[in-house]
Amino acid sequence: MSAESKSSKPKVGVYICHCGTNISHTVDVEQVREWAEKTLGAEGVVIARDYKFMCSSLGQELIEKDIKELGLERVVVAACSPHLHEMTFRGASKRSGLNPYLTELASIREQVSWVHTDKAVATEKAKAVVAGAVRRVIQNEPLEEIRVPIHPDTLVVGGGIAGIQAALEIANAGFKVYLVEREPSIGGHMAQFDKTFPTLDCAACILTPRMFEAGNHPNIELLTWSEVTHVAGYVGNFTVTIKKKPRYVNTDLCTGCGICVEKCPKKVVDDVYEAGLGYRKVVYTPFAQAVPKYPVIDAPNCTYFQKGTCKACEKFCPTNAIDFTQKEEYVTIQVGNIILATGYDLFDARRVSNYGYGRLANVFTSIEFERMSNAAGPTGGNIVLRDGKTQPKTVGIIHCVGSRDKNYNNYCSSICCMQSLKFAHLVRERTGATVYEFYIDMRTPMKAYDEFYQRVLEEGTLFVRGKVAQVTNAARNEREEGKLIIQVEDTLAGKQRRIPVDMVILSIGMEPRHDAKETSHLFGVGCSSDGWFIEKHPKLDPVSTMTEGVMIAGCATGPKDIPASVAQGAAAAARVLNKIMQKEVVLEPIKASINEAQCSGCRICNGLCPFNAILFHEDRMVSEINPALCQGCGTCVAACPAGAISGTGFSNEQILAQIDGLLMDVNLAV
Amino acid sequence: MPQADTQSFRTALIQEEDLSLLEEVSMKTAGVSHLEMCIQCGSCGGSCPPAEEMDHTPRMLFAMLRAGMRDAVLQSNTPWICVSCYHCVVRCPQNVHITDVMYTLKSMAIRAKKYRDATAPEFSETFVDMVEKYGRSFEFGLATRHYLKHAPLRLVGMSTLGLGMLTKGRMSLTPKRIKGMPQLKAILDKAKELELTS
Amino acid sequence: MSEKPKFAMYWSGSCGGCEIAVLNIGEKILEVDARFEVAFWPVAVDAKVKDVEALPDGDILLTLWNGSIRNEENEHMAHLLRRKSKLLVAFGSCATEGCIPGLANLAPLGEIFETVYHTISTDNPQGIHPQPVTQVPEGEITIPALKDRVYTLSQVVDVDYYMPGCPPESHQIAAVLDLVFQVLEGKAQLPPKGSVIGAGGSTVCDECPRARNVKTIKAFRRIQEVAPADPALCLLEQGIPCNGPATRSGCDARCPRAGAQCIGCYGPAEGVIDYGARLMTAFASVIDATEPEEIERILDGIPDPAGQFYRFNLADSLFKAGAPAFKHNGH
Amino acid sequence: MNDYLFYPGCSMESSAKAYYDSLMEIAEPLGINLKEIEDWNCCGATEYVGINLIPAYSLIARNLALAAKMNNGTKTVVAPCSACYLNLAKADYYMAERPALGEKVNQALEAGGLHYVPGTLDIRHILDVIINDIGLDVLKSKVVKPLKGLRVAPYLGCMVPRPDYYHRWSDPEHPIELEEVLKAIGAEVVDFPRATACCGGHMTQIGPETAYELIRRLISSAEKYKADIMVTVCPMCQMNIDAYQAETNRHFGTHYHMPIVFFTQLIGLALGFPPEKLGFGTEITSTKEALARIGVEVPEAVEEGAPRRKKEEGLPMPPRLLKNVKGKPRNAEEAEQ
Amino acid sequence: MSETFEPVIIGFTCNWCSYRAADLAGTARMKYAPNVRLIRLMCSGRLDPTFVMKALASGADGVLITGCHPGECHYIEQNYKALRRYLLLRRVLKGMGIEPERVKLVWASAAEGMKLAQEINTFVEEIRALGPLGWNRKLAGNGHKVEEPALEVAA
Repeated sequence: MSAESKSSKPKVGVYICHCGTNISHTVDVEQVREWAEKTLGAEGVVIARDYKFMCSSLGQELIEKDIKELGLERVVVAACSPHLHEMTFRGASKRSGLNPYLTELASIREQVSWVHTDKAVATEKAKAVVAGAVRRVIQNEPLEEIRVPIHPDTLVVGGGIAGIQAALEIANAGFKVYLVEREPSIGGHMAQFDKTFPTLDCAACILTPRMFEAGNHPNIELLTWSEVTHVAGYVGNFTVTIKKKPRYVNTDLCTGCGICVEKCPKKVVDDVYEAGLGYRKVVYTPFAQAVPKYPVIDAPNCTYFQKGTCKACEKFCPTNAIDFTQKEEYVTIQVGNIILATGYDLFDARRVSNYGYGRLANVFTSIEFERMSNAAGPTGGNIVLRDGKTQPKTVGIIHCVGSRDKNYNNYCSSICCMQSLKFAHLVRERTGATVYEFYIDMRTPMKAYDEFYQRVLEEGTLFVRGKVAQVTNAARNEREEGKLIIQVEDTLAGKQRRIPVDMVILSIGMEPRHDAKETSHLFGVGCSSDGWFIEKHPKLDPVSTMTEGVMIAGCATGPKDIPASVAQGAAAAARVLNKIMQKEVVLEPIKASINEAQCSGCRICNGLCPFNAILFHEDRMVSEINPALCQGCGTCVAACPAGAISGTGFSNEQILAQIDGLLMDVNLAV
Repeated sequence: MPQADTQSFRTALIQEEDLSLLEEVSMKTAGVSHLEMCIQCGSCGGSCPPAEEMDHTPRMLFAMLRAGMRDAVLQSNTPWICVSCYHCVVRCPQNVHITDVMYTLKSMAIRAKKYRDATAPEFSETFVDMVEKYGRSFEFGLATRHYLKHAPLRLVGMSTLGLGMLTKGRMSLTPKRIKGMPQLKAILDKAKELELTS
Repeated sequence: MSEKPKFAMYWSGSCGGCEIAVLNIGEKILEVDARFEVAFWPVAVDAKVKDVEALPDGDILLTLWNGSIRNEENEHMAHLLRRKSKLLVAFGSCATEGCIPGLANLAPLGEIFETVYHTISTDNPQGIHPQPVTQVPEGEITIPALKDRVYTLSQVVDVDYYMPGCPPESHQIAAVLDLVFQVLEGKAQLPPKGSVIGAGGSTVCDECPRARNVKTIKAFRRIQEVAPADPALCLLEQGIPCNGPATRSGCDARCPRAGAQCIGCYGPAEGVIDYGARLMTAFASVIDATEPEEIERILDGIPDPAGQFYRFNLADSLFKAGAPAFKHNGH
Repeated sequence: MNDYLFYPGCSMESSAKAYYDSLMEIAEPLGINLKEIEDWNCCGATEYVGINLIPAYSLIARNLALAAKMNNGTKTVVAPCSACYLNLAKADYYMAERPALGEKVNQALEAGGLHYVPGTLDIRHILDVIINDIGLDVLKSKVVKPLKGLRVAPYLGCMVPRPDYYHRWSDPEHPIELEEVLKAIGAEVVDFPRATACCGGHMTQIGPETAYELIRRLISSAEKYKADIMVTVCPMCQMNIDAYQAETNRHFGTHYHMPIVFFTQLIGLALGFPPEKLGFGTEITSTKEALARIGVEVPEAVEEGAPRRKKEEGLPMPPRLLKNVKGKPRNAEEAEQ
Repeated sequence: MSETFEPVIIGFTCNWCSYRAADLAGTARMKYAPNVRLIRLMCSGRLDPTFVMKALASGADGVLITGCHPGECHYIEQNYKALRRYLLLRRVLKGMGIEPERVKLVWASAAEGMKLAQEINTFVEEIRALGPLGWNRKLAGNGHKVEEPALEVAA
């Protein structure tokens, strides 16, 4: 008592590709063709042809001609992977008036001729694959592409260089952008840096104009000190809720004069912008060129919020902009596309206890050094030891801290080599100290990078190839007394060395944001086990995600340097712009739908959709699928106990028929 | 040490490369050695407290394993200098079970009779003899037998210490023997048999 | 000598509950008598097989067949009644999907005989072991040999309609008879051949009054372990493996209403190929765990998976039987 | 009372008697009930593995099998000796990681009518038990004579915190456990950078020069940090530093005098047991002078290492990381098929 | 074909990872056993136990289910559903006296062509070791005598 497949037998055409000799050298194409015509005749195959290159225009014309003349209702092309030419042959069918979704591509190259050697066996498998495709295509339904209108506004999450770049590209094209940043100012990590490799131009000098432009752009609405809390909808029509944390400063009145900061009596360590190396007031702007210029009050540390007294800032504010009564508020916006440029966190160097960071005073992290070497930083650009005055005479820079290490992060953080070379240069330039670089492999692949390596070599930096074993203060002799000793195997000299230095800089790697998983769920993008966001295709589609309308850029997808991040920001923007210009998006019609009559409202499916496409109607006690939200994974189809959910493109009928086809030979044997 | 080095490389040049060596060592090592994963970073050689005494740093030894320099590797004193401090193991970025590989190399050197200095191997063997005889280690027997063989002079210097240990009841003149010796013997015999077949 | 259309009902491999269910329709049974000539109904009237054989083919209008095809006699009768009837209805779970007798397909025949005739629970002093053919002084006596496994009616003969349920609900039987009467009066059309009659198109949840929410299951428990189960809340949400979600509606959710989980006697919903598959995929999908160990721990709450998912449907499932049933098959 | 299976190890009956005696004394008050594994055998130290793999692991596994058979309601084995602890833990771990090895070892065990399923037992070091099962609070509560003024260098050595297969220790190189125990009994713990450095192990026997240098590094830095006494958890460490100190001095022409005792001996003192019951006096390098100091005020020591955050001048330091989760769970393909 | 039993295996692949892994194995010309015939689904979450049973009941000797690694599903978390169904399905198969090892779940990312090829080879060998399932022949009941069981017990 099962309704397996329809009885009607539509006319099927089968086309087998030689792919030059790629297929024909291991598959007897002619034999398959003959077999298809004979054996599959009963299945409805009215014509079977083979051709050198089916994908060539001539090959395609062959199909188009048959569709018109023989009135084919289904087409099977046995050639390469559908990921390569599905579109091509669907196009051919379309041109000759056959619904493109009535054409199936059977992969007998990637799955047969290229991976098997025995011709007889390969030919048999090819037959099975073709039989499967034929049985399946008979069950195919004509489908129409789904078109969704695109809202022209865009949300960019993350105000680092990648996010700023993306926002500017779109804004300059004349479309509205909401730029959300959770810190009080945009700028991201780049704003913390002093110089940028390999050109050594000052980060602030090149970043500040961009920040300013973004801050004052008529098409960009800045939402700093804010976080996205909820995302609903789908490509072209997202509804996003954003939490604006209280600044306790009325931005309408504030002029950014900075008197409040000046008068605030309380100083705390600045763990964010100064990377814990410096202090800031409790009411503060992270740095001088901050955009927007308005300060924020750090409530948890504010004396007024703790004890109810002080209010110094309020007293001295010339425009009465201080407002302790502010509460967090939620704004809801409509956007058509989203760009995630949420950036990275830095590896916690304390975890590598043998390098002594946090225990040995004069071990610094790369980000600490960036601040130290920054003229606007805590030491005014002076490179000094933890005591704040002494200049180091010898400095050791250690690469790959927390990277390329199965104990921490397995991947290469890609920027550390160049960053370390930059440090070596700065140290020599500013202190004339002897500098050692400890590296496993020197990785300087991009434009002008290796030249920079050459330059640093030339400057006399001493390179030691070896992963440092430990940094210790346990001296073995007078020479080591009072120094930090870097113990390492010089793998090129083949001996263990103990090198006493005054200062150690750990080139710490990049890590996914600590809350990357939550973010990925919030926006419905994939997240690798490391925690980096997953591209739709690592090579060919690096700024798109599996969720239509959500793009990714910058270090959120993995370690990158500034040029790469900027490029990705621009690329993501281009993607968004092309969607906006299309006015509407076309979605693959692979969707699930529920047959209300058969749905008993058991709600098994309700929790299964990560894209929240399934809603439940309490009144009618049935579930329904929002086709625009549905991504077509088919999980609900497979889960419905009543068989009430069906999926287009990959229906039960199609798959069961394909199974039958693939096993045809087995059953003929019985 | 450089002397030993050139020495070993020369021998390596003469004999042809034995590319099965790396895998052999890996297979003979307890646990999953990850030996093939070594990226030659040197964190082991850097970590090693007695590295100065070694003919080759562990890293270099692994490179030689890859190069199939069987004799050179088995003649190296490196495994015998290893103090089993596990610094290299916890620091290795590739989770190579370095200390265990050293044990493997020792046993291979013993079986192939390639070691240069017999002190260490014979100390181990003496120790094991005691254990196989009594089921417990027997420090007095071990020390005396060992010193008599390898450092008679040192024995004299040590006698005060030995005496001290004895008088303070920290060393006993008679070995302790476990009840289950036959059982232990049966187990070890079977184990040795398996060792050969494996 | 009457022009009344002929009616038949037959009882093969089953418990007989279906016969009772028919009688449960009350006075409507009189209408059956009034409208039909009962040609053959061993439980109700005395008629012999030879009488049926004597009838011209297709002479019986309506035959309700209850019971599975367990032995050669069942098969023989199925073919006979098929030939003699215009409409052959697979009546009840045994006929439609094998039902409890179908569970015999989990074991090899030999084992079944062992259990029935030679285990401690059996009083069989002479160790009698029935044979298809037995020689006795009086001559040779035969009993119908068992088939290799239990078949559903439609697996041996062509079936016009299917009426699920163990047994079919009396009100559904009445409704079906009413339909037949109306057809006889030309007031109604017969449903298309092969349809399921006397049942709904959806599943039990459709008729179940219990409140339900998005499901996340942390543990499966037998109903007796949940004391007391919330009377107003979906049983599955309480971790009780209720087969309702996958079971065809029509019984008016009798068991869930009575506080017991549905065990699935009405079989799969419309168009479903394998009842058990639907049910297990539904259960598995809503398990609230991602770690294999954790999932396994939760699944331990279903001690007898095959029984849980194929209690009624085994003989009609894709596998039709468990591997042991084929053991003696030379495979 | 917490019940444990006890694997003393050979040295506890000889060179480390002091360890054994003191442990036995403090076990009762701390509520540690140790049931010795019947007829246990030597773990093979670091010697047997260097000769024969399967026999070495079979030798260890016999103890595991015996322990698993014992029934005093616990599956936790406690070993005080570092090498024993590591060998037992390692065998248990590798037998699982490398099923081929586990199988062979069990084949060997069968010959003795034994069998061991890796993972059955929980193998732990006595320090781990005292700090995590008993707890510092209980320990503190039992202290009657805090070791105020005694400057101790906590010396954990190698094989307890490393390789740490089960991530039990706060850090493989700079763990805080021993330090905390010593603080709990009122001792003054010096910032000892070589807390987990190597004592030379068996090199004292087979390559004394190598060992002397390692011993020198330890005692010299202990002295540099003005420690009155070193405290260890390992018989081998104690033996090397205590018994070979004289030789080391002779070798380098130095005059170090750095006594070393077992942490259980100091706990014993703090719990009010008389020194003689705790095995004091059996050490070669006398502890008289050091112990005489207990209760005597010691001058403020030099602040080594980091200035803390509070200090306004200079640059701030990051806070110290307490529990270091080193290593990621090994994934399937790493385990051998 | 030859004396050695050549199992027929149906493989289900996820459009985003394992199917691409198969493509990669192809483009890299990696050679693997020809016994597996692949079906492309959008996601392992689409896998309905019905498909597996259908394949086994229709003559396949084993079924290979493949999907993205946990945490890397292109539909975020649907492969976990596949995992749960797979674990339950195996229990049901066991209950029916069918070796659960005939169904295997393997994670393979789009980059793991080599891994997929190896897994296929391993699985083919595992199934070869288990021998034919031949359910289609069982159902066809060919060569089966009805009285046989009764006799065999009597004897």
